[in-house]
Amino acid sequence: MKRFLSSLLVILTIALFLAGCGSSKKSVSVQSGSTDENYRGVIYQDGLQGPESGKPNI
Amino acid sequence: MTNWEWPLVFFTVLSQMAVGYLALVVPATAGGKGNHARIYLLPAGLLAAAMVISLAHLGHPENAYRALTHLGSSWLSREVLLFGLTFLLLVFTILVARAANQFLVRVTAVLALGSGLLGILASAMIYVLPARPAWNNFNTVLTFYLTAFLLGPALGLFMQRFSPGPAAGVEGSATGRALALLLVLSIISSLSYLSLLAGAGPEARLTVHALVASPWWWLRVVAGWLAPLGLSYQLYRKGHGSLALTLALLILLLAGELMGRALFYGTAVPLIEGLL
Amino acid sequence: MAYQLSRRSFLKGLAAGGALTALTAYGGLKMAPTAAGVADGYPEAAAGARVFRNVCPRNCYDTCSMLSYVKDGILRKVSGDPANTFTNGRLCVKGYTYTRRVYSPDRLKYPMKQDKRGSGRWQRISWDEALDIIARKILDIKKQYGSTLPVCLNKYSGNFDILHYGIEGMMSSIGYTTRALGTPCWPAGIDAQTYDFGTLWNNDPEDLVNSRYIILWGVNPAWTSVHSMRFLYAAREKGAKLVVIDPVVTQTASKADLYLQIKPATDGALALGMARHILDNGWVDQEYLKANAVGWEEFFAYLRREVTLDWASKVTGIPAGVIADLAREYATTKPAAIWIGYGLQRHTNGGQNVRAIDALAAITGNVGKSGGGALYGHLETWGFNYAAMTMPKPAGALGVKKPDGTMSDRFININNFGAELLNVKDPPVKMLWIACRNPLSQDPEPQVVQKAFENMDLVVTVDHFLTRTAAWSDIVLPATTQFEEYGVNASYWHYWVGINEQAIEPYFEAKNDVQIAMLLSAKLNALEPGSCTYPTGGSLEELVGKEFNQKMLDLLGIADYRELKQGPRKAKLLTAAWSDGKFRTPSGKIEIKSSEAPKYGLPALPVYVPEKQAPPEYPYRFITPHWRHGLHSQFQNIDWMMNVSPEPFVEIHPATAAAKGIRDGDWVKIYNEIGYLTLKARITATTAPEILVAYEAWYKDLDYNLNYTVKAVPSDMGKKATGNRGLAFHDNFVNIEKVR
Amino acid sequence: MGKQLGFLVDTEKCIGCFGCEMACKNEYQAEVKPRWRRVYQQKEGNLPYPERNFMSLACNHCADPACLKVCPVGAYSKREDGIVLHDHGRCIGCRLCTMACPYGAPQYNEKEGKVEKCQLCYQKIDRGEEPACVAACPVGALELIKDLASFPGPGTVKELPGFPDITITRPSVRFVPPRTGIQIRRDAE
Repeated sequence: MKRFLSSLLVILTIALFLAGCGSSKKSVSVQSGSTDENYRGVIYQDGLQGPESGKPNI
Repeated sequence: MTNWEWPLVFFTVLSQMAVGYLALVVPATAGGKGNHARIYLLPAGLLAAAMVISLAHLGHPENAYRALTHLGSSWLSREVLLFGLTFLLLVFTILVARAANQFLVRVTAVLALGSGLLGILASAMIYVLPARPAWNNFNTVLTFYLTAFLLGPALGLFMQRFSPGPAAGVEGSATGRALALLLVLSIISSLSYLSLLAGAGPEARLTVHALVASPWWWLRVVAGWLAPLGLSYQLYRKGHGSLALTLALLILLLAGELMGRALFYGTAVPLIEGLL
Repeated sequence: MAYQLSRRSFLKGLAAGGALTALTAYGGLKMAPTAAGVADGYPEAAAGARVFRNVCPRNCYDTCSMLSYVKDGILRKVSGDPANTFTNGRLCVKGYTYTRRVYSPDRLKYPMKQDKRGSGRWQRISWDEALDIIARKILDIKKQYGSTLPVCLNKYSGNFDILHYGIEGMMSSIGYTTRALGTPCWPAGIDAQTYDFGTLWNNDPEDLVNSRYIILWGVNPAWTSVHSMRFLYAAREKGAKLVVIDPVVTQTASKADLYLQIKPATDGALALGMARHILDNGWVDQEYLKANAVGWEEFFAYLRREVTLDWASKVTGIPAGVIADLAREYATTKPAAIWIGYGLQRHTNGGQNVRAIDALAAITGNVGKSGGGALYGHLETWGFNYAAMTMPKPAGALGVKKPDGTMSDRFININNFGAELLNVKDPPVKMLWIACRNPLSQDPEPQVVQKAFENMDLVVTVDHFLTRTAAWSDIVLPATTQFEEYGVNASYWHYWVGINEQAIEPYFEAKNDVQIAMLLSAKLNALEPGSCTYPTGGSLEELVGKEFNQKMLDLLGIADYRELKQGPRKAKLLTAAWSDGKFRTPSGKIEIKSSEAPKYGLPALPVYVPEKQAPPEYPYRFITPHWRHGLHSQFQNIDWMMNVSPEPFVEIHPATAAAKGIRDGDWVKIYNEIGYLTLKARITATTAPEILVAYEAWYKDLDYNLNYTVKAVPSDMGKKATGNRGLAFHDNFVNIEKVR
Repeated sequence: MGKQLGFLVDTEKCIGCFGCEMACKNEYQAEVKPRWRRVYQQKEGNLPYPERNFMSLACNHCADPACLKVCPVGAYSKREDGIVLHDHGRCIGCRLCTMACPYGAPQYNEKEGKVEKCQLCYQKIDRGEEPACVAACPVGALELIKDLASFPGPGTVKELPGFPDITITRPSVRFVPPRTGIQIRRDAE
């Protein structure tokens, strides 16, 4: 009987642990930011070809 | 998933345990034997605790008395009345038990039991609401009574091992068999309940999904049904369980019913969610 | 039975924000005992509430005439002003949150100084201390660089009240400075209409009811101009057909009789395809063209030479038969109106596409007709004096030398603010003044703007909230809302002009831009007499009076500006723009072949300029339109709004979602080479498979800024009328992956 | 039986602008969380095309209100004109009505410890005015039905897909169903 109870206790502990894991899902949040820390933009110029021509702003 | 409603979980489970315990001890003491005052103190205390806990659910507990004022159509009013009556009858029983008027004791005890059993019905009917498909069926009533009839005998069995007293009739083998049967019934009714919901509307299906996806549901199945089933089978076979076994049985069943009740409140998807 | 929730919870709300106690403590507002009986659903005047006239000054088509209800010095509620027949006594979801904006616990109360930019270590300072820091910095700069050119102003559309141009006036009054020039919103379309008609001028939108066929082209009034919907519905009830052309099934598209899902930025091809079909079938209004237009023969030659229905179908993704039907219905159902949205011109070929649509309206004779028109916007009711803005320079001020020997301010492109701010030299910009604007949230490439901030000695931001920009400033100054100041407002859509009365005392120590200018002027002159020409006295109401000239008064049919206190007035303009046939182009006619466009390196004819294509590594077009619950970075942060719209999301087509293994509610990352965004996915077929849609907004306590992925790519037009080209916001390409 | 007031929700006109919901908050300067009126987006799957259609719902002032029946303190009453009133003073915050209402109309206010809901601006009705939400709708998609019994309602329906079963409480709301235009879509088969 004692062994039965102790094994039962072990099972319960495992079940509780699993339940705990299941209920606390990894949390992701809304985030935004830069992917290139060195990006300094582009200077667009009218004289160059095309409407979106420009040179890197280094 | 809306709210776990812990005050309601404890209130309903504890009040049902109290009535289940009464259902066990009232017939057993019908012969007039035993210390009634001591026996009825436990259910009276449990019921009082349950009702005090239920106040925590209210936004304005100081005005809880007003809940008695709409008996005409409110099951909640009726529930408060019936459990209040049960408690008063138990107190009265304890008081007259000292005066040793056995007939009066028996009458008031039986009345308390009757009022308590009706109180469970009122409790259940509160939740039989078309707006909550998961509740709006016979399962709610069945579940509430099953809680009473599982926890009552388990409590009785434990109390007898803990402090062997005059309230006999809590025979190990028979109780074990009864609990095992009730647990099997719980599992079967729960399975049929889930299939019923799965076949019902979209909100009911959401409840099924929430239940099956919840780790607490599976913990409840293992700890509240399967493990106690094993224990009660042991009890039935051996006819006499140790204090540890009866305690384990009580704790497992109580934990299982509490978890089950929390899921009952937490996963009842309202009809309006169908719009979201 | 007394249902007293309203007042009690209102006051509790105030108290919750810590305002109630603070208000009494600082004496900013007088609080009456709480016994007053406004419980019964605000029987406004009967309960003793005073009613004031206000105008919503936000950057919006509708510019609502409002009423504010004030009791015991507290703004109790707001409503629409029924005197305005366009806004019709109704506000929008944003307008109804105003009490929560005014009394938001998040609102800036005092001037504050930050330890280190972005550190969040703010310290309350007095106005005097704040102005002292600012004035000394200006004088230091002048000493070190010989001019105030290192002082730069970035102000735009957060508050379009005319008095707020006082902040430009303040800059002028200290000398020549650097200015962020241009408009991010609509310049390509403005220039397109300027080339075609001489300027932008739409029919009175209330005239839409007279239309029998309405094409809503790249515009979503159901979200951005809710009051226009009433006129569209009224036209429909009289038999008009509503057509929506948009790459996504917008809210307006969902209400249309016919919706065409066009490939983004190909609107010009659709207009040209329609024009060719109209030409082939003889539905052209020759008489109208002969009398009112030039260059149409060359345009027709171009159509015959290079445009076919099949070509248009291939470019736009719309079946040729549908284009033919649309062309027939549009050309033969008169009058027919086209409302050209600002969304469709936010492309590298946006202005050119608008010109093609203008030409379509012209060749069918729909321009200058009631119920017709190529509606885009107008500035006809904006002829104020701009007295608050027009200030003389202090003696000896130096600026940028122009070829003719005179001097001017230095201009940098508001639409590429970050890169240009980093790039500008001789002298560099060392001090920034930001008013009515939130560039770190709303500019493309906010990461570059933030880098540019690092070069500054001092950044001053005037705002209501600690916005992303304010949080990266050295000093923030609390601004008043329109309920706390006088002002006057016009719309760029409807014809109404209204006065804005001060209804309540300023919140804590908030001040109006003009008052700030006056205080700064006093401080500068105390430190260095003659260093600032801005007047230091006069009430805001007086300044409102100074904004009116005779032409403006005549237009509104009033003798004195005070008459506007009786209600807003509708300008006596032509109901149908251009119905007098007096176009303001060099030729005086509709220039389908523009004489001005080639001067800006643009085609003279509204020929098709191919749309920008997605690069292979970033195959999804990321469209970022305006949001229902906000206006740019305004309103979404208010508690009532957060309650109904708690989090942002990206709309993904089911086919794309399936291909990427994304389910509804999953977290996804949107990214390209410059930035990223992580948010929840919403699967919906309202978008197209290659288009992702998320809405620009500033959510309270959420790190949400979709502009991190948006490059400052210019649109094709804007240089002529607004000083700088616009932004091709919707030519933005990204990739997407599931995060979890 | 007296007359019954009700709401007409024209989902053909409704643009889901949330103006009604926010106008309600503005009128009563209500707490942040409870939504006496709430705008629901209809599911795409319920419509022939992927569209944005909405249902603006408040308390439906039902002919047979569930809230009134279950309330243990009798806080609910029905006026002669059919408005279902909630007596805020009497409420003890048991929340049973929030569970029983099929429409989620009564909502718990955590700060007050009580339930609250749309009262159909009864003070305004008594003054002969329109409810705040109706008066705020910029497109006329929300109307007050003066008497439901004599409401002819050609082209109106009692329920729309997703709307909770109307036999439970017989809600006093009618709908104009959404119109379906023609969509020329690029993802069409």
